[in-house]
Order: sequence, then C-alpha cells, then structure tokens
Amino acid sequence: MNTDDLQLKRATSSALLSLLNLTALPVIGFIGLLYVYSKTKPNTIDRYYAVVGIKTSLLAGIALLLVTLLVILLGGFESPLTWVYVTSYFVIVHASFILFATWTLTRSWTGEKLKRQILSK
Amino acid sequence: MPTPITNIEAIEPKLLPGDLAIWLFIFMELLVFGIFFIIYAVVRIQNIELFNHYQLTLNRELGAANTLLLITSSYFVVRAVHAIKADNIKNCIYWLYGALAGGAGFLILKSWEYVDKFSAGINLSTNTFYMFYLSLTMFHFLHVILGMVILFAIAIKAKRGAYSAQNHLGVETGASYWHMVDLVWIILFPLVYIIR
Amino acid sequence: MRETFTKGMARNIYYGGGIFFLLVLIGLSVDTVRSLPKTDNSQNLTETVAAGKRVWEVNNCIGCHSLLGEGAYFAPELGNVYTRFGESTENIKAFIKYRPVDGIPGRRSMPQFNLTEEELEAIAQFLKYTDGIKTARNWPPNIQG
Amino acid sequence: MKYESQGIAKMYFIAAIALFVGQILFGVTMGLQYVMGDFLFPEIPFNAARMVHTNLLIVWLLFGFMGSAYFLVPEEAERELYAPWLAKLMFWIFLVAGGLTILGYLLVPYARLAELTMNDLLPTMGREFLEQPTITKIGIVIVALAFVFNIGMTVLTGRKTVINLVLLTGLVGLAVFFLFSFYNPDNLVLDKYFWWFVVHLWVEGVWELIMASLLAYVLIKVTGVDREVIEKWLYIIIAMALISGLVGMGHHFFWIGAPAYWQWLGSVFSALEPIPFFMMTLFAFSVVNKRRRDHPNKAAVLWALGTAVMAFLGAGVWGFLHTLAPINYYTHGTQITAAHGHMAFYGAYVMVVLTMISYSMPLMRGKKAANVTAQKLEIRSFWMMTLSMVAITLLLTAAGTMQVYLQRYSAEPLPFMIVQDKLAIFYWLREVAGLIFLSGLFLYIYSFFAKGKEVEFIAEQAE
Repeated sequence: MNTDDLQLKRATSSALLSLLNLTALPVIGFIGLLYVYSKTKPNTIDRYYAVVGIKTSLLAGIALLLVTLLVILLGGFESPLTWVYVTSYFVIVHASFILFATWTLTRSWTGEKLKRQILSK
Repeated sequence: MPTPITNIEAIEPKLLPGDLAIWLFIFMELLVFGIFFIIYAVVRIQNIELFNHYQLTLNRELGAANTLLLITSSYFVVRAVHAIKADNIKNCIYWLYGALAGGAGFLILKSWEYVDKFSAGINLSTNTFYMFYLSLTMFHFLHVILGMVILFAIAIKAKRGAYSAQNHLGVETGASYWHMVDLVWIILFPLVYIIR
Repeated sequence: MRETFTKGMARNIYYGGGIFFLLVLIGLSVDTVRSLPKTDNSQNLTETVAAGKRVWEVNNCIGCHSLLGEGAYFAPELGNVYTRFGESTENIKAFIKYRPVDGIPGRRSMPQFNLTEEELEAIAQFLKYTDGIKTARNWPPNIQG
Repeated sequence: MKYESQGIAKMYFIAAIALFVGQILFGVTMGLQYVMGDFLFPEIPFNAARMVHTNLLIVWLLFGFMGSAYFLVPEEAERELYAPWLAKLMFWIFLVAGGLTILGYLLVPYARLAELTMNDLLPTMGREFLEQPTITKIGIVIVALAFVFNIGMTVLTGRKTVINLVLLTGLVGLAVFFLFSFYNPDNLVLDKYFWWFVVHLWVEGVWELIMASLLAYVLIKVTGVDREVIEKWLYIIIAMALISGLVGMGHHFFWIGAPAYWQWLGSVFSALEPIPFFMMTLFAFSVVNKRRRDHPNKAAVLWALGTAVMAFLGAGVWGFLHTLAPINYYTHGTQITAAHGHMAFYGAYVMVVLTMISYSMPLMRGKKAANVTAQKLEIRSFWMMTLSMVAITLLLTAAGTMQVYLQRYSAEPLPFMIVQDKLAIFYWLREVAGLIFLSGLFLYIYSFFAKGKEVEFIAEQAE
C-alpha cells in the first residue's frame, strides 16, 4: 500500500472510530482514536480526521455525560421534570453527534476535508 | 502451500477472503448472536439454580459429537478452498460434499435431540432455560441449513465450471459463511451445555 | 481492480436473508398460535364477549382509548378497567350509560353512544374478558393503566 | 420526462397533497381537542377526527407511492406504462372511494356507518388504522391489484432494473399483507397478533423497500452517481430492513398475551432496526459527497437528504428509545409512542413522497427544475415543516416522559386524566408547532404557483 492509501485508510478509521465511540463501543472507540492519532504526522489528512474524531468525542463526552449528570444532580433524581429534560436533551444531542460523525465518515471516504457546499449555489 | 506468482491474489493486497458484502452480513449475524449470548449470560446469573438444574437434562455427548462434526466439515471447506486455488475443481467438489455430509450429520443428531425433548413435552414456553436452549440452538440449526444450501449451490456452480484458481471468490465467500456457522456453535455449545 | 463487493452477493443476501427470516417468523407464529390458549383467556370467550368485541369495534372505542396499550392515547387504558372499576361490570355499564350528550364544558368527555342494555352487558363482559388475558409481567404496570 | 404515460403521476400527486392538507387540518383539530376537550364536541368527537387524520395519511401516502411508481417505473423500464387508462380509472375509483369513506366517518356515527356498509357480513371495522368499512377494504384490494398488475406488466416487459424490481417487491408485499386486515377473530390476542401483520409489515417492512427504492432513484437522478454503486447500497439496506424488521415485529408482542420469548426476540431484533435507517443516511450522505453534478433542482436534493436524516431520527432513534422490553414496559401506549409515530411517518414516508414530488413535478410541467423563487419558497417550507415536526416530537417526548413518571413509575401513580391535565403545557406548545407545520404546508403548496427567474443551466460537469 502506498502512503496515500494508508493515510486514507487511517482517516476513515478515525471517522469510523469516532462514530463507534458514540454508538456501540464507547471509550474503546476513543482509545482506538488515540492510537490512530499516535500514528499520524502533522498536516496530513489522517491527522486532520483523528483530531476531528478526538474533538467530537471529547465534546460529546462533556455534552452528553457531564451535562446530563449535572442536570440530574441539580434537578434531583425524584423530579419528573428532570427526566423530561434529560430524555429530550440526551436523545436530540446524541442523535446530532451521531449525524455529525456520519457526515464526517462519508467525507473521510472522499479523502478531503470536512467543508463542502451541500447544495449548489 | 506454494503460491503461483501468476495468481492475482498474490499481488493485490487482501484484507478479507470472500465478498465484502458477506462480511457485512456475517458481522450482523455475529452481532445478533453476540447480543443473545450476553442476554443468556445475564439471565443465567439471575436464575443460576434453574439453569444449572435443567442444563443437566441436555445430552452433552450428542453436543460434543456435533462439535466434532462441524469442526471437521469446516476443515473440509478449507480444503475445498485450497483445491480450487490449485485449480482442482474435482477435489473442490468432493471436499464440499464432505462438508455437506458433516452438516447433514449435525442436522440428524440435532433433530434426534429435539425429538427427544419434544416428546418429553418440552417447548419454548416450558421455562426460561428451555426457552433459551431451544431458541438459540434452533436459530443456529436454521443457520446450518442455510449454510448447507449455500455450500450446495457452490458445489453445483463449481461442477458447471464457474470457479477456477483465478476466480474463486464465490467459494471463499461460502466458506467464510460456513466458518461463521461453525464458530457460533463452538461458542454456543459450551455456553448452553457445559459452563456451570 | 478485483471486485470485492459484488452486487450479486448483495442481492443474494437480500433474498436469502429475507426468506430466512420470513420462515423464522412463520415458525414462531405457529408456535405462538399454538401456545396462546395458555394466556389468551379463551376459556372465558363466550358469545356475549364476542358480541362485546363487535360493540367495541363498531363504536370505534380504539379511536380514543388504548386496549393493552394499543390505540389512541386520548383516553384511559381499558385493558385493566375491570380491575380499576372494582371488578364490577355494573360500574362499567353505568359509566358508559350516563355520559352527558353534550359533553363537559372545557373538558374531554366520552360521547353518549346510546347503547342498548344488551350491548352494555356485552361490552362490559368483553372488557372483563380482556382484563383476564395473562399479559407478560402482568402489564399494565399498575391499576392506573 | 421521457415517456408520456409518466405524466399520470401528476394527478396522483395533486390528490396526495390535497389529502395531506386534510390530514394536517384534522391533526391540528385533534391537537386542540387535547387541551380543549369540548372543542367541536359532539359534532366531531376525537375518535372521528383521529380516524380521518390517520386514514387520510395512509390514503395520501398510497396515492404518493402510486404516483411515484407511475413516474419512475416507465422511465426505468424504458417503455410506456402497460395500461395508462387503467391507471387513470383506478385513480378516480380510489379517490371517490376514499372520499366517500372519509365523509362517512364525519357525517354519520361510526356505528351507523358499520350498519350501512353491512359490517356484520364480514366484520373488519373498528381496529386502529383499519377502520375502513369492509367494502372500502375490498375496494383497496381491487385498486392495489390493478395497480400492481399495471406496474408489474410494465416492469416485466421492459428493462428490469434493481430499483424497479425492489419497488415491485415492496408493492406486491403491500398488497399481500393488507389481506390480513380481513382476518378478525373474536379472540382479542389472536386479533392483535395478526393485526400487526398488516401494520408492522407495512411500515417496518415492505414500505421500507418502497422508500429505499424511491430514494435510490432520486439520488441517481440528482447526483449522477454510478447506478452500480447505488444498487449495491439499495440491496444491503433492504436486506438489513428485512433481517431486522421481520422478527423485530416481536416488539409489538410484548404485552398482548403472546409467549414470553417475544420479549427477547423482539428486543434484540428491533434493536437492530435502526441499522437500515442509519445505512440510508450513510448512503445519502455518501452519494451526495460523490456527486458528479450539481443538479439545478436544489429542493429535491434537500428533500432527499432530509428524508434520510429524518427517517433515521424518527424511525431509528425514536424507535430505539422505547423498543427494549424493560423500557417499553413503562412507555407502551403513552405519548412516547405518539412522538415516535409522528416523526417516523413524517421522516420516512411523508418526506420520501415529497422528495419524489419535488423531483418529478417540474419535469412533468416541462422544466428541469422549478424557478429560483419557487425553490427558495419550497426550501423554506421544508424547514418550517421539518423543524416544527422536530418540535412536535420533542414536546410529545417530554409529555410522554412526564406521563410515564407520574402514571406508571412513581410510588403513587396518578390516574390517567389527572396526568393529562398536568401535561397541558406540552400539548399547547405542540399545537403551536402544529400550526407552524400547517403554514409550512400552505407555503409548500404556494411554491408551486410562485413565479420567478428560471434556473440557469450549468452544463453537466464531469468530476
């Protein structure tokens, strides 16, 4: 495999791992991401996607776990409103992260960076 | 195994044998079985005595014999893949028939076991253990049938000369599926029949 | 390049997987139908209950209520209404019978269906029979449905 | 538009949109009845409004599917429709039968309608979504058979593409599984069990095949991505839909008196049901990324992407939310189900029909894409409808969570009606979102008549 293929492969694995970290394999996916990151060099497409993946995972961790936990602690375990808030919040934020990671994955398949005009001008 | 240099496979990088689509499918299958095994383990811990008690009613000798049958047939399938890679269509077909015979033996032994259980009035709703025992093994049983259908289809296609050393993707694909069926049983057998 | 993901294989998985799981579903359905008598309370399925089911249907009760959790969620669950109404078919009948024709100002109200005595008895018996169905974990979770 | 008979789709689509408006009007009425219980009582009681709401949905989606098939199949099969006159005839039969049935729901009490249509001969009425009089059901079967025959003959005597064949399988399945609606035993458990053979095997089975093939067709057209690639995706997606969906039906058998093993089978397989929807999202994103041209019909591209995303959210995420038996024990038959139902139907089936309409309507009106102003308005209506549907779903989820807690989970469960009063605020907000949805729909219709600058054609660019 030449370097470009290898880079592309690492880029897609990063995107895939960040998606898995959000869904089936939390934490394990993140460890995988760190491993892929350690293999990459600066200013390459695989480094770019590894960083995107790590940032997404960290942000998701804060937004989903920390915020949810705080809401439960502040709102109280026995209050129905806490659960109303937590359920709606968690589902919509989690789904948004998954959708973002999915978009990232399909972008990484093309070997380009994230930004792209979806609808023509 | 001597690999002829002319073989395209030797030049192209290859991650998985067989068609990628079947691997998606195999992954899905393993996911389903995996989830069921985890659920089984959890429910077992919750009902440890019930499970231990009824586990003893299962026929372990038959189970062991079936394990041997499947492992042997898996080996035959490996031989079939090697045969086709060496362009030996005739041997490939023989090995596939051998694998089919192993599968058929499995089905016969398993049916015997089922008849024995059913005649004792056991069904899916008898108790939690039998529910798991029957649904897991029957689900696997159906997979063996499906795997045999696939192997048989490959054997017929091979007979018609559809495969060769250059073009053996179909054989590898079928073989991958059969190994999956075998693997699931190798996990299922100790899990349901033995571990206490 | 060597084809590693063929359309033919994807198609075979679709047909094979579809037929396989359809057969599994049929097999499970046969088993379910055969083992239903243990839970479906069919020993109490009298002529009156059957007539009650018709009354239930032709008045479109499912359009507001849920029955064993299925239906609309506008009005209370009726799978356990017999228990909730103190195990009395008379209470059920009285409730249906005395619904105000013009509703209750500002509130949800059940329409007045002008059922005959016979129909009232039938629907009450139907709800009693439904309450007797042995659902898993004795669903609904509590008396409020 | 390459074939003349494709134009038949237009009348189907117009009827579909008209009925869609009716559906939403009744939806808004019901939303108000949730908080003002005496609204229109006793003239249009809630049950009648709901029947109209759900039945119109089914009928207009069927119109949409049929219209889509009439547009798509001739082009894919590369021949005119087998019998265009039959398609036109069936349109009027279906429209009149559907219209009469809806009027029947509204003008006479339901019990009287049952009497008038001689329900006693073959009782099939009064079950959720299958409220149609038996005679209407027979009419639906006739229309469906004529339709499948027409489409089937076109496909079989023309070019057989994967999209055509998958669509045909879906449509045949739709017709076949509807036959279960004629089976109505006295035994309630049996009745419920086989009732799902219509409802579940439609919306979580064969309709997914229809949806995936329509989406694949539009994506081929607007992105110019290689057919071979799209067909592989299509096969894998529908394979996953059937593999997870068929036994996944078990999630409906948890609490109706069916054997206990359904708790396990239903939970495991239905937990996999988001996979096909997720793959649809992945598929849509991926082909839009790989697109070889920028299609002038931006609105259609947006609808296609929106379908993939919203179907995943509504059917996948909101389905998964309450599909596992231990959770469903508490959430079954609450507003959580209503939340899931709304977004799943909108995201998967409403949006895929609107995608087809968005793509094909300009073609049938002799243009490649609607004019700039019209597209702008259509895109605005997309966001209005989609975002208000997200709001409706979130508000119903919130209401459902509260309901589960107060009525099912807390140590001292409260009666249903008391809990409903406590949810009023969510229902009011839902009503507001519903009204925004309705305005979005009106804007959508207006966009067809808007005049403006025609889209400039950029020559199709190669990669």
